[in-house]
Amino acid sequence: MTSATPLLEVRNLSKEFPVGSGGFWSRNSQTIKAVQDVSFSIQPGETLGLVGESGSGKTTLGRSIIRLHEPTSGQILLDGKNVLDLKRSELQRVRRRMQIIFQDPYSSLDPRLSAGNIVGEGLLIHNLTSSKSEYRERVAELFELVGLNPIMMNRFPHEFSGGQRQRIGIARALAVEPEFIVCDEPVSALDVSIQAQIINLLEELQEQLNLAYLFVAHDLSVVRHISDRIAVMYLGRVVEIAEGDELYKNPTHPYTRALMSGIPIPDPVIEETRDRMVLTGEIPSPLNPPSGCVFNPRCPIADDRCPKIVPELRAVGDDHFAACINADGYGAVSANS
Amino acid sequence: MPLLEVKNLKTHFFSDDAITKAVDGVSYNVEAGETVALVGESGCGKSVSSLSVMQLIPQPPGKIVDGEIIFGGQNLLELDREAMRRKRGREIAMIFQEPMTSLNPVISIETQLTEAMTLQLGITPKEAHTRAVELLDRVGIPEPDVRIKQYPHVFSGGMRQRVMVAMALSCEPKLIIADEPTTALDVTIQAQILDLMQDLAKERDMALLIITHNLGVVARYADRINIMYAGRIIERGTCKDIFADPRHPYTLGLLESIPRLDQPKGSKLIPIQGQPPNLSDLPPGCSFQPRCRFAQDKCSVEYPDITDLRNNHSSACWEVNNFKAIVESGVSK
Amino acid sequence: MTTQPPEKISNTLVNALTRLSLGAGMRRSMQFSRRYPSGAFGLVLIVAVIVFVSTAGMLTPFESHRTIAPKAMAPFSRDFDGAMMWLGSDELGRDVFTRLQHGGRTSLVIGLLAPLLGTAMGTLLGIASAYRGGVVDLLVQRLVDVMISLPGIVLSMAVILALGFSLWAVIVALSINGVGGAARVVRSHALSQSQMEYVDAARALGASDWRIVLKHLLPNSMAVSLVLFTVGVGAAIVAEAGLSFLGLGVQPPTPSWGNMLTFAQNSFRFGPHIAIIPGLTISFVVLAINLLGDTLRDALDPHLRGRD
Amino acid sequence: MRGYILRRLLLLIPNVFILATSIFFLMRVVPGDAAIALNLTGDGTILSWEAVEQTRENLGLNDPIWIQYGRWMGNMLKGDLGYSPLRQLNVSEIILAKAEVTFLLAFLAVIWGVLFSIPLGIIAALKRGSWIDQLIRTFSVGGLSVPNFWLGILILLMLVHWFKWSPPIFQTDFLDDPLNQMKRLIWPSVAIGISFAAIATRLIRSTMLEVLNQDYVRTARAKGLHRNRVILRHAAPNAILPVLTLSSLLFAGLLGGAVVLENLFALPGMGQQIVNAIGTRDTVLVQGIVVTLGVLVMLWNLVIDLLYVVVDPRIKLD
Repeated sequence: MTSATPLLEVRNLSKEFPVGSGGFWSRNSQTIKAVQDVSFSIQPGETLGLVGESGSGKTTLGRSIIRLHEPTSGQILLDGKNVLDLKRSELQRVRRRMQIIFQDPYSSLDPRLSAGNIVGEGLLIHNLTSSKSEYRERVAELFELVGLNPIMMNRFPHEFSGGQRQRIGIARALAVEPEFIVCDEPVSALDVSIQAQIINLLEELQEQLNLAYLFVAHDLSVVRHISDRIAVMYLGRVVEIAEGDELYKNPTHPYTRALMSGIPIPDPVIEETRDRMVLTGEIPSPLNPPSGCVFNPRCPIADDRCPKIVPELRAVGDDHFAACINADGYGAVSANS
Repeated sequence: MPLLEVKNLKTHFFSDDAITKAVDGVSYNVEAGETVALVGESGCGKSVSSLSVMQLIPQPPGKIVDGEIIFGGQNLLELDREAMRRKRGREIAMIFQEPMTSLNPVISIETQLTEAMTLQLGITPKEAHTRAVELLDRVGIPEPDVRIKQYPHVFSGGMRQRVMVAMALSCEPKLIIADEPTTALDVTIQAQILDLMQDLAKERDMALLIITHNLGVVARYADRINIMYAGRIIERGTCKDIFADPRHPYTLGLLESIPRLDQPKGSKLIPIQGQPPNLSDLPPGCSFQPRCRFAQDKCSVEYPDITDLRNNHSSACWEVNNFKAIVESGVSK
Repeated sequence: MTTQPPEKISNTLVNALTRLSLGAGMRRSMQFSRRYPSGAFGLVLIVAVIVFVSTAGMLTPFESHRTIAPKAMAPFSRDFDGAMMWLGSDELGRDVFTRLQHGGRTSLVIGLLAPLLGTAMGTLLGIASAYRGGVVDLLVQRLVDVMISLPGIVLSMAVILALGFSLWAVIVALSINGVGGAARVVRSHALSQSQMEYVDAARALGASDWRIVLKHLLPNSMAVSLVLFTVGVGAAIVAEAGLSFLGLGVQPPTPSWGNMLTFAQNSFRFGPHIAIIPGLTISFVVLAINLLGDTLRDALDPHLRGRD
Repeated sequence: MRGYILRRLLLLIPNVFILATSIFFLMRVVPGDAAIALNLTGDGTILSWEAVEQTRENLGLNDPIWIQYGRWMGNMLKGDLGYSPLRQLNVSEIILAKAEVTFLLAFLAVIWGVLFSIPLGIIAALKRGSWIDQLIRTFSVGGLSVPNFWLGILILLMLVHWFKWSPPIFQTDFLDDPLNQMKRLIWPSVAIGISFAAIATRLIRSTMLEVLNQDYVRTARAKGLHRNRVILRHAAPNAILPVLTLSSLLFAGLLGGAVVLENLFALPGMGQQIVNAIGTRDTVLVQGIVVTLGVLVMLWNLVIDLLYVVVDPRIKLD
């Protein structure tokens, strides 16, 4: 990939969750392999989009990176240093550099704290301000930064609308001056007309503060709008990763193609002429994923090798990787059918 | 004569402190066999207006205070309770948003699927069973004769929505109202369900009224569109007209503010400022006026009537006729 | 002079009067009582009871444990000296009204202290169990399982037997009743809270475990604990009465509402008022507390709000 | 299913163990012991300290506490709850003879509670806001506030004093003469059950209101089903289910009610026994009764969980 050391590099990250009570006498303890062997990197100021349907592991991946979940194996390198090796005190310092914005504007704000105290919590934890007045000033600045009136500092979360709450969540993350933010479906709980406000805000902040984003979402249209590069996840694995335009123009993995074709474009003229590819079947349970390529039971171009081989991500174009053994021959196969 | 004609419908919700005008003078119609969309953001009254057709709004606090709902030449609001009950499911069926909660968890799929058929069509349970298995097969549920015995919790969201589609079809209604039928589903499953519904509607010559906030879904599946804002329809027309030539600032705002798959990174989104109004405390004049880029003095005084342009394309904006000119001149508040 | 519609004038008048005569605090309590009439009713009853027990010794010339009249005199009869006994005399010829006032003090002290102790212990156990998880959780859970599998009154009996029959023994015994239930409820509440994204956000900011527990989980569990406490007050008053009724609670000569009922089972031999008056008092007080508790739950628990 | 029951029974072992251990050591704190009680003269003075010491030695009360503990726990594994020197009977025998009444009282209380609460709760929800609803809600708040033993006293007062009713003499087994037994148990169990009925009524009313707002009820109405079918077939079963959980949460409390009411109605159950045992410091009997009550509650909870498996298709074993 390009340029010098990336800001963040994820290497072979896996996360498994045990399922069931786990107590003694509970038989057949299983694990959900939520994230399996995922690698990618993010440059300073860059946005990597992470798209996938439910059960794809995209949220788990985002949370594992900032260590809200403890990854099962793999490495997370921040400026070349593995975050997973850090001691508790060192982790504290790294926490400042990586933050998260959540999907649900309701459960992500403590209902018993005022908006000002929510935003200021990071300042207190990391002793970033030296006096009460400086603290208030800084909180007011953060309010203005995300487009909220500082007068509203003393109000409580329930007095704000969904969009405003999302702004409070963004201000909270920005308080500790991070370089990298995991945006976990930040607009999917919002109304159509409010989504654009938050997307624009995120873009402006990125430019102003040179932030790097991992933008996790299920809506490929939103991801495409905001991301430089896009990774597509399916059942815990990254199946394709490429620069946004490249991915849109040359989707190589059959799942990526199906995902794109499933998203209608708000233009009836374009819709009339679009190629459609509707998948059959359901997304399998991550408890019991198919063998070999996880996509093979739903794949229109699967052959008898697919249930046996776990495909590696490999280059299929300029900075474009796909995990499909039939990726090269895809054009030919789909032309035949 | 249209299959369904809603005229000046007003459904209000009454509480101690306020009246919420969820639907406040809505008119639209659905012709036999066509697909019509009712589009709007959450809380704009689109669901209430469709539930009003079925008379399924919780009463109290809700009440249909005015208007007519003419279905097959009959005003549904004048029917007694028993007559209205016989219309439900038999002539108008409904599919809801949440497949996970729309099926009764303690009743088998078989019972839930056959009970309406035995009641509304007067067929024997055995016939109903046979038909139910056929229906499940038609909506794409594998091994229907086995799965019909199961309970909803073992079905995935997509499968449950297929069951809901089968249920809606079971009495061969003339109209199916689908209230956000795929919002809760994954993208690849969404496409399956919507395609299925469209195929079935064509196959059986049923009309489809889709309620959605997703303009993409509308562009792909609808013949005609009604756009709602704050309890009223603010623009309507054929799908192509609305997308190619929006004549209301709200419609334009929606189209400009949604990210599109076919647009590259960096393309500008123009958000609609502010937020949707509280339906129990609407602003004076046009409800959209406080958020409107082009609002004038007149807008905060009087609500504009919905005006026909051509080809049944109409809009409720004072500047319908020279809308384009205003947009181009870029007048903003 | 401009003319105004009459209702507008009267409204303005009423508003002005309210503002002048009632003041802000009063207005807020008016709002409260309009919104939660049953809660307000409960509150008024509770205040009345507190006034009633705190005037013990002031309203009557009698002492609570002295025989001053023949046994089981009906209400409104007179004692040996001709003084009026509003509620009559009991099975030993003592003034029922006076005993009701003094007994109320005992019952209310127990009714407040026992659940205070119990809820506090339960809350701490519950939060520790939810947040620490692992072995702590497993141990607390087992203990709670055992506690709530015993009838409270039987557990109290055993504890009182072990501690000796004193007022404090009764309070401790009754406080233990509430621990198991409170621990379980607070644990599940704290568990659901700790899965909320705001806790994740605090962790992502680098907040310590202590900070999360003290600043986030505890404040968010207080509402639950408060409701548990109110429920506990009613339960403790009833449980004290039950224990005393069996002769295992507050020991004579100290009066309590419960031990006033000890001989009530034979009261059909004497007079029904000996059984009816203390029982009715207990029922009313518990009713008042339950009404207030319900209101608190409605007001504090957003999930139940609007459902009545 | 059988494996599941077995596993659940195994899971009871640690709970019973903790319960038995706690109560054993709690009872060691009790001042005074059976040896003193056995050597009292008629006027309450101690016969002689030598005799007390001799009795202690005979009863094994002088052994180290761990030996006593080990002995008691060991016996319990064999189903033997110890020996009551005061009564000169095995505790297990006493309990076996007395458990039936206590359990039946609590069980009947559940039955009355369920029978009352289902119709009342459903009607209150359907007629929400009406005077019927108000009446039912008043009943449920009131029923919660009236202590069960006082209710028992009132019932006794009315029956005996005003209606000249006399309870049938209790001397038969339930199976021998269920009718006689029922006559004896009906009033005390009603007094115990009122509080359960009150809580269950509230629960059913609120779940019913919730269920009526559920999507699946709307689906049922959208199909054009009759109102009665919507309510009885689609809504009510979902609203009634939580009462099962309630009965397992409150069963211990109902047993507690039985313990008190037995004393009021002079019924020979474990309640009478424990009050007597406490009066005479018969700690072995207290231990035995406490453990038995705990086990009864745990078994009841198991039964309720199994019942859930039968009535709620969502619940699978494991």
